[in-house]
Amino acid sequence: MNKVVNNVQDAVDGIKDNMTLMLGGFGLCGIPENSIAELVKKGTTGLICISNNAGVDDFGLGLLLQNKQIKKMISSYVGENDEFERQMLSGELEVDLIPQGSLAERCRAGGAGIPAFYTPAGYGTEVAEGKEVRDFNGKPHILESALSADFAIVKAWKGDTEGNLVFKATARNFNPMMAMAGKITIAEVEELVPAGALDPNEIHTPGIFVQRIFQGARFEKRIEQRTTRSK
Amino acid sequence: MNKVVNNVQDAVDGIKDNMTLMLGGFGLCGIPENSIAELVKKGTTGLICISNNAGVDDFGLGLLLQNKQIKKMISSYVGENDEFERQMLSGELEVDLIPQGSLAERCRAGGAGIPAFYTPAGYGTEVAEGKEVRDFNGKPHILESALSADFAIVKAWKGDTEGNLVFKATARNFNPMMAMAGKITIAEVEELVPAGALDPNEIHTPGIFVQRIFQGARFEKRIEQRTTRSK
Amino acid sequence: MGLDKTGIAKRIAQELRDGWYVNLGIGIPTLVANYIPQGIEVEFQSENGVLGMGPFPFEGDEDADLINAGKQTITTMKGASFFDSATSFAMIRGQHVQLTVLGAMEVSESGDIANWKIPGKMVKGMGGAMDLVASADNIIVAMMHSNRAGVSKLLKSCSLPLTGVGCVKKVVTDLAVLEINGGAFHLLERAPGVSVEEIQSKTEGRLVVNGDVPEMSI
Amino acid sequence: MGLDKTGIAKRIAQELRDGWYVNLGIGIPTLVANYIPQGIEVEFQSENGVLGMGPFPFEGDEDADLINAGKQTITTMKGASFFDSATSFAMIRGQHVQLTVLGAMEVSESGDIANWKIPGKMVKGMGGAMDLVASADNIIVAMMHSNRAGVSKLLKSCSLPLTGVGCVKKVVTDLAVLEINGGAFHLLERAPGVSVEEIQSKTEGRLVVNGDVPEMSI
Repeated sequence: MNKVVNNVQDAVDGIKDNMTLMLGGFGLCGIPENSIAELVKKGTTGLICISNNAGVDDFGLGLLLQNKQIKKMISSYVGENDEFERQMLSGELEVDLIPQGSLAERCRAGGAGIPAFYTPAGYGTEVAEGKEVRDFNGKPHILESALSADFAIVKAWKGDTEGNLVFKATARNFNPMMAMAGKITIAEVEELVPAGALDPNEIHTPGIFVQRIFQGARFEKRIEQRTTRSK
Repeated sequence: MNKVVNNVQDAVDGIKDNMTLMLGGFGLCGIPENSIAELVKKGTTGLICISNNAGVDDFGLGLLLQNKQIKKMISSYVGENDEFERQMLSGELEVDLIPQGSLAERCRAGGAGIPAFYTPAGYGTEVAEGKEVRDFNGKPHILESALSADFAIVKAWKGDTEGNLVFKATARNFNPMMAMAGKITIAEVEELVPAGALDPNEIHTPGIFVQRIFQGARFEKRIEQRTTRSK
Repeated sequence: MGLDKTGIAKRIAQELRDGWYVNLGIGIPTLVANYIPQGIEVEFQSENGVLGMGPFPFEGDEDADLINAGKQTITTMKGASFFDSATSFAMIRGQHVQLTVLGAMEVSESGDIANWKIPGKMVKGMGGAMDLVASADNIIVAMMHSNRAGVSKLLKSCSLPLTGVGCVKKVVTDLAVLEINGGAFHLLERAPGVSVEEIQSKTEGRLVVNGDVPEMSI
Repeated sequence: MGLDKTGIAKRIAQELRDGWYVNLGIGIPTLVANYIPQGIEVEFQSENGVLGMGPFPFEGDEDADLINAGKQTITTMKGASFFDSATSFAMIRGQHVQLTVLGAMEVSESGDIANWKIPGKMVKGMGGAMDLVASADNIIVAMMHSNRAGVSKLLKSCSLPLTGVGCVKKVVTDLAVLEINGGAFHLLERAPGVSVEEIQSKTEGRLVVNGDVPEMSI
């Protein structure tokens, strides 16, 4: 089952204004940078983006923010993204802030046909407002619902023509769950290999979750906090 | 963090009468056969066993059944195990039959701190009796709760001294979720390797979920249905 | 008269579409894999944790660690993947599998299915069947039209404990292809040489026959 | 007077026990990894998906694909593993991590914590903090006793939006080690040269002082 598309243009074909997207990555690590760049070029607007962060001011989802292409962010962390914080505080941007673990689990739930689950995270906080609270084992939990998206866009290290994916190190992060939760899932990979080249035992995301795959033309893989020690 | 125990006796130390155990495997594939054999020898009784199947009459959990060491089975399939079916129909054995996907998800939930979740599986059947029903997206779902166990016993292909595990082919099945859900998790492996010998990117079960690990003395790995074609 | 198991499998194989992921149950459904129509590509999922199942291994190549949900030794195709049971049922519950084919003891005119238990007599367990039928959009039941005692298995309502409610969309038996909707079995096709009257007489549930019913072409 | 950030980290490091898996938040908590007591082994989990974090890489060895939750480039130790975010929070929510150390803007005498938002002014987001504090049995907050304006951060009740309710068990500040229970901060240790009176004056919440309060030994 060949899932290969020719290029990033074909990969993001069908992404329209006001759609909901999931985008893998944590900070700038493991983000689908080629697809994001193409969306910037394409100018699609009114997007609802589900992504742990929103990149930095001049890279990753930050580019879509600068361009006002995003109507709403569903994220866990704003962090050092000044434009994100500015648009949120000024009310230009709708923002749903979600605990990171709940965000990951809600994406997995969306892909796994689990419409809702209970978690202790966020009980007694703003996050719990309007949500059902129930005690289990004497501890209060809140009901969280599944998330899904019109398109999920993930980034992998290697992928084969059938859509099987392998991630590298901590660039895995949200990518596998989001791959599960997209109605259409696009995977951009650093290296595209023939079916059979990946060990079936070592595949992180089985191809069933991926509808389109392509090898990214170029990966900058920018580092957010370069911390080192001297030899 | 060295998790290595000397032998199967040390591995199952502390498993007492009337405890709840989770045992990995699907059919006879990927079952912790060394630990099961040791429990037979040890004669521990009144066990509540959570396992997809109960082995066959003369192998795997079937041995514990023959020996009347099991008080209750929590499983999804009885299949061709005559002794299991006989004890169940005669009422000698308590049995909780659970849809296979719900069993897997309930074990994962137990390990993941999710006390309960909604699933469509089993709605309108015996499985739903006494369980909360709720509609999501116009479809009825039932509320299923997490499972956990005093001990989880899993079987892996390779493991390192830190408890990191790699499974082989379909011998993976329930093992990763059960490893997550044991208060104490015992891993028996075909090959025990030093920390650092496994690629961190290819580990299926991180060592944090494993408290004891040992290399099994012998693996029979019996085949239940030997199906072949001729050359 | 009517089809044998192979015939049922062949007819069901005609329902396959290019690019589908398919889960085949134990028994007749397993045989479907042998009759994939030319020119289309499908991939088989087995709920014990493999995608891209291939044929049985050559003698001597069996691997105890590589089985299907029927516990049979199998092989894999290029591009296969292995995963744990939770991920496997995430695929199923999350509707990533396009077609499920499974056997049944009884099917009702409202699409209920029973296939895991005869109270007091036999308990196989539901295995993954309850997850499959509750989740899949597209479920085909493969079974004989009547049981060994000659009693219809297409009923007004199931007498055995249910596996799922209102979930079966299509039934392929030795006698007919039927679609379930609006609380009735709609007769789509007859097995070669089988009359509408025979199907009618062996169907306890409400049967709707609309105009001429074509013979299957297998 | 009082400890610097390094001193706070050193004191918290004394709380580590052999065999623990530990999650360290951004800021002061990160420094704790530099002061693991001799003779014990702990393993660091970072919620973005790594277990067995090592020190920062040597210059030139940075890998953009290998970072911690603070987005800093890191290395791994032998026996490390990588996993996805859902699995990472399964570890946290499932209480497989024995100790969580994190910073805070405010802590209340009942163990509430606030560290992610100042309405109208600043929103960092909660990241993984809400999951961590709601799940961990053993949470230590590392922070300065007062904020830059000199206002106590150990309060009767938090004024900022909460991160978690009744979850903090221990606080280590530049001035003191305090345990929270029964709706009060119990003074366990004083920083070298810091008096009980000073701590009392800088603690807005209820402070319980029982007998002689020893100085920390760092």
